[in-house]
Amino acid sequence: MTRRSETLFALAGAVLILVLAYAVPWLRFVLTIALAKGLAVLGILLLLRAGQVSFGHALYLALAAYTVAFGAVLVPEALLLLPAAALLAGIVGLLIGLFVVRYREIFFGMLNLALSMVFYSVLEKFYALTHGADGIRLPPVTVLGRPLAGETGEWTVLGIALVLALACGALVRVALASPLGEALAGIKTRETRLDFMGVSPKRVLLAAYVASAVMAGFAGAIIALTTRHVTPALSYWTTSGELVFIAILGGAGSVLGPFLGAAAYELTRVYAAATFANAWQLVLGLVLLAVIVFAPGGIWGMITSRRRAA
Amino acid sequence: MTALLSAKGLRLAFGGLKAADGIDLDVEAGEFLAIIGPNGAGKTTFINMTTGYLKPQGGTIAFEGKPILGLSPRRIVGLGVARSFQLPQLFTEHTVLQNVALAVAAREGVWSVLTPLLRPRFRDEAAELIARFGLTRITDVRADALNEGARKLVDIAMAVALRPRLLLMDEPTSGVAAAEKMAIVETLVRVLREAGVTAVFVEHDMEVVGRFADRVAVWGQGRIAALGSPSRILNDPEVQRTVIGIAPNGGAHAAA
Amino acid sequence: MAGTGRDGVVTRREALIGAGAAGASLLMPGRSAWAQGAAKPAEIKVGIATYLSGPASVFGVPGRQTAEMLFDEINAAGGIAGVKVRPIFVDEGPGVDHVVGEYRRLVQSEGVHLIFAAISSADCIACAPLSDELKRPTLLWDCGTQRIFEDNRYSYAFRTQANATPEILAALLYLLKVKPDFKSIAVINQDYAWGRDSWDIFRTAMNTLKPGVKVAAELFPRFGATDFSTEITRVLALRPDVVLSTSWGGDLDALIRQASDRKLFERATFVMPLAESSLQRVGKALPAGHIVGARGDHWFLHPSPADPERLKRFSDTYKAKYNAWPIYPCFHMAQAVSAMKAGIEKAVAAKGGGWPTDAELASAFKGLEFPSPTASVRIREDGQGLENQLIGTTLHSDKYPFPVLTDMIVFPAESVTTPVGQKSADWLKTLTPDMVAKLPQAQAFKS
Amino acid sequence: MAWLSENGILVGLALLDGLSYAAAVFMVAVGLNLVFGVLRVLNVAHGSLYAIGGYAAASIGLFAASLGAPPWLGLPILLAAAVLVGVALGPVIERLLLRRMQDREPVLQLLVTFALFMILEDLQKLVWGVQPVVFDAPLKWLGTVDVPFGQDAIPFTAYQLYVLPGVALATLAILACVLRYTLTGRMVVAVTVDREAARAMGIDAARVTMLTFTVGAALAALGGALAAPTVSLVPGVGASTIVLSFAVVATAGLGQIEGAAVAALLIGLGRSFAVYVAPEFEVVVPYAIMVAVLLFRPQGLFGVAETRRI
Repeated sequence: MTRRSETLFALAGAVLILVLAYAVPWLRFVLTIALAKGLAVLGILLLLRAGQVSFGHALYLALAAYTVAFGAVLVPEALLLLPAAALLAGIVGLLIGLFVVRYREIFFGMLNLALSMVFYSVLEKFYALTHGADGIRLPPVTVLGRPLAGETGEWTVLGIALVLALACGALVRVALASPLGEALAGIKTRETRLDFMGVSPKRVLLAAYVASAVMAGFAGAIIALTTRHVTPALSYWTTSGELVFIAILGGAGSVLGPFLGAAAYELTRVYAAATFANAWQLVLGLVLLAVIVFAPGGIWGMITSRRRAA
Repeated sequence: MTALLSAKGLRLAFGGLKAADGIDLDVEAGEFLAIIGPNGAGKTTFINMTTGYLKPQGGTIAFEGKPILGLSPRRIVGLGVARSFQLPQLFTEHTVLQNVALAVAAREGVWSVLTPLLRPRFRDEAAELIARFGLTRITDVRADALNEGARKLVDIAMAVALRPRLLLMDEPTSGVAAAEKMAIVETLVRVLREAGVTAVFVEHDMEVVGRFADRVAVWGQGRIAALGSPSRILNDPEVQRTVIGIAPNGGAHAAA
Repeated sequence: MAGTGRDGVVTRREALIGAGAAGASLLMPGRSAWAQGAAKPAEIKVGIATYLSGPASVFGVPGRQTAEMLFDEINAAGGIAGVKVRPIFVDEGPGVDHVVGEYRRLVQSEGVHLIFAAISSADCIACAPLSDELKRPTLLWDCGTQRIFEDNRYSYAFRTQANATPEILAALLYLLKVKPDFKSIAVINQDYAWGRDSWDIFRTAMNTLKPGVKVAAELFPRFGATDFSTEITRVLALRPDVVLSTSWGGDLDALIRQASDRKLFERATFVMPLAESSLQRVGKALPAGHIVGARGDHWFLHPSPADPERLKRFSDTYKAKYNAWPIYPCFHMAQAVSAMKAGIEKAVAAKGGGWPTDAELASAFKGLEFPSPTASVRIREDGQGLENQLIGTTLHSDKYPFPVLTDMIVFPAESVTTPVGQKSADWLKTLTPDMVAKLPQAQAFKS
Repeated sequence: MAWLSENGILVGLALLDGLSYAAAVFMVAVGLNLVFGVLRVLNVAHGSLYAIGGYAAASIGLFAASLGAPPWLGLPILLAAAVLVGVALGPVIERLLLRRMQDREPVLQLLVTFALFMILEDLQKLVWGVQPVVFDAPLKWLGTVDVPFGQDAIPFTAYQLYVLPGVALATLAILACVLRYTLTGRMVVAVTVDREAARAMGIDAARVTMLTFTVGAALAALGGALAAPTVSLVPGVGASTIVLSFAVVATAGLGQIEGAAVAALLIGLGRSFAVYVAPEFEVVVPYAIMVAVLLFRPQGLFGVAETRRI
């Protein structure tokens, strides 16, 4: 698919989100969460390009969400909290990245999982500070000095999420076609060759890893601003699994995939939960299975193959 | 004048097998040096040690007078030593153009994220290089769809794109159809001569060796058994018995 | 989700149609809060957040079953103020962000009139502010944390049961009464907020009422742990007089069985404020003589119910329908349903038969007193419910294949609940030992 | 001195607990590792098989007991139930799902098992409900053993002290012997080491895969069945088991049977000492051990470093 049609598709999607959010008020919340998760999955997509799967990116999600929750006590300004949370996620991503980029495949995935589970335990352990599984409620937050609350607040967060999604999507789109992005894809197929071309695959992967941590950080901050309540469950391994699930559901072929996947995932879950409250997991599992077996390119793959056929 | 590449007393054993047992070799700037010998003699090991993939247990290697022993492959490439592979190492999900362009980009530094890999400068240089190797018609073919001969050439083109001063090639013509072989080697030599690249290549085809090598080194059990001009070496009865004997008609080498 | 076209691939059009059909029911606009008022609804829709997946579904599913049973009963009797009721269940299993989303959907799409939320304290803490934001009356039906009404004030959220403070304090008072001379205690709690919070309450009150008790070990095995042999070995070696565990569900079952297998019950008196919910499952693996609570005055063999017929009907119907005696989440659900009924009827009466707005309904819950299966519960002005607490000692009887309770004490709600405007942590430090002397008489098991 | 002697005995007690815990962990992890070696898929649904094995064993055991079966029959029933689950589910899952996915990307294969996990998790809930299930006849029948502790004696169940470690040791020994000395076992090893080469040598890789997966499934079920007498089976028991087994497998080195034993031992003993020394870190122990091992041995304890072929 050409760059132009992808751009058009993205803009059409953004308009659709706004229309839906206007027409169906309760969807504002769901769509904001979907956009946030899409942002985090965009980072997963970067790592998937290198053939690596992280089962621990919920760590950055939770880290940023807690940063917002704790930071809001000191500085209740969302436009400062958001970049601060993402920055912190990036810094921690750099430190952890220096360690994990030495590993590949299952070891890479498992180390990420282990570290996120350690963080989960820490959140539970420092219970006097974090209230453990009960989580903490965000204090009132402002945007440009105005309180972030009520319907205006919901629109504001949705708007921020949408702008971030478009910006990060465009940036990742450009970066993937750049030498660095193509070298990243080279890690998947022939990592050693990169070394023999004078390029350090570890550093290339580290760059992608830090970027993915930053995007997961944005996602976590938006989730915190939307749900207004953060719990350690954000860093549990199933949350990380969910991100990978969304990546495959949406399709790894385009930066639109994560957002399509996240929207489909959230809506399927809400719909399944509303229809089969005690078997929604089963429905999600069947959907995932069907996508993998019949449409390995994910939703994005379905759309493009249809276009090609037409 | 010092040699471009100078190896002294290289030793490396895998268990009981001595892959390098005191190798001394100087490669002069501008020459084409062929390495021949039976399988298991340690020819590829020499390339692997020179390019930093294997670390010798003893000895020294210097490139342009600077010791390179213990440096990573990445650092050695940075100094101007590139290599190609016996089994082509291509980015299988990329096209030929992207593969070569990525090598061009690697030379220039890959740390730009806002401009595409196939920016005009990289694309033109890669396309030109591909044309010189006579591969223009497969420019946009994905690397995993190529035949062995084409893969081999793309593999070498990627090494050449790094603009090395020394190029080490591991069996550049194995797998290439016999009918095309000479033409391809002609191209290769022309390209390398134009670029002023010194070359060391492992080769089993004595016709290729005879036609293109300035010097020939014969490997045997981790040592250099003989070293000299092609005419002298290829006519040496001992070499004929041990090396050429097991590579009849040049090319398809029997199992050792 | 969508039909499959040729080649087994979902075509775009089909996918869109499928998604559209699937989405249609969800895209229905919700009932807006202000447009509603005098008009009597066709039915009263109640959103109920409960655990339908994960370990806490051992409470969530009985809660759901009770709701279904009682909603049917109400409808069979003509509904509330002539209007039928319909429950809409949502699963707490996926976590807070899911529940918060579902809360909005229930209000803005389903247009529910009331919400029952939730079992998890985290979900309650997140939903209570939403109730004010979306102005929908919300009954907190089962969560334990005392923080909700001590840290904040809400106009639309009410709790139809007690909270952790009275539930744990009652167990401690009972222990002080029946085993006043214990010297040391060990705790084995689940490693999450409830396990930590409940130990904090217990320890604070214990240090006030009986200073100098030695805490032999504080063990917090992982939530969902299945193997407690290390913890049990340690406690066996330390020989404390009392072992406290506020664990529940599979964790508590496993702990009781493993402690029983290794004779720990013979060496120490166990205090288990939530064990009423495990009695029927662990059966006589749990020996006689240990202290058991039920998070309220719930027990299907309650010694002094206000309305014995009501309790018997509730317990027998549940038993006949689901083949088990009701456990505390069933009672908590019954209280929420009863509060809903009483609240709506009060609001309708206040309007002289007209239908109340959301705000009018919410204000009806303030100060509401409604019957529970065993007694009655009053909602204080801060929204907190005042519920009695029943604690007893296990006894093996031939009539039941599991331990029953004897020497039961029913603690009056006012005596064990933190007063309005005070924080539990502070209030517990003001307790005086004479409160143990003033406890009501224990009542024995009557077969 | 008195402190030392008393604590010396405590260490002994911790050893006993750690050993039985390690045995339980090993039973789950060994099957996972075996399957990983041959299929190169980290089977997330392994946890579900564990849960189903436990539930099935408990159901069959309780049913047999209701028919008046003597308590000594409990142990054989556990074994039989495990084999039944393995034979019933293993080949079906392998043939219907995993075989179709063989040539797909590893992440897709992993997600297929994740989808399966979600489906089985709900199915298990629909079949066995949410109330904890237990079958402790074998444990009761075997009784307790008093371990001296100073003047005191600490009762341990014979089941925990003898049966769990015994079965684990037997499993280890049988697996090691089969893999080393039988033709089938060697074929399994050959496929583990190099699938293509094994195929070239004429080994029926498809059959080996099916066989291995069935054995792996039976081992998972056996792990669950052995847990049924002590553990209360509840929804979610599979999920917490699988993360722990992942940690064991990564620590062990992929495909390494002996490695799984050593890693399980490390984690079991580590956990039980943590309960004595620093109970608040008990939860983090498996991950800490895994990170520490991978720091010094990137391929796991017994993993063979794969030389990148060039």
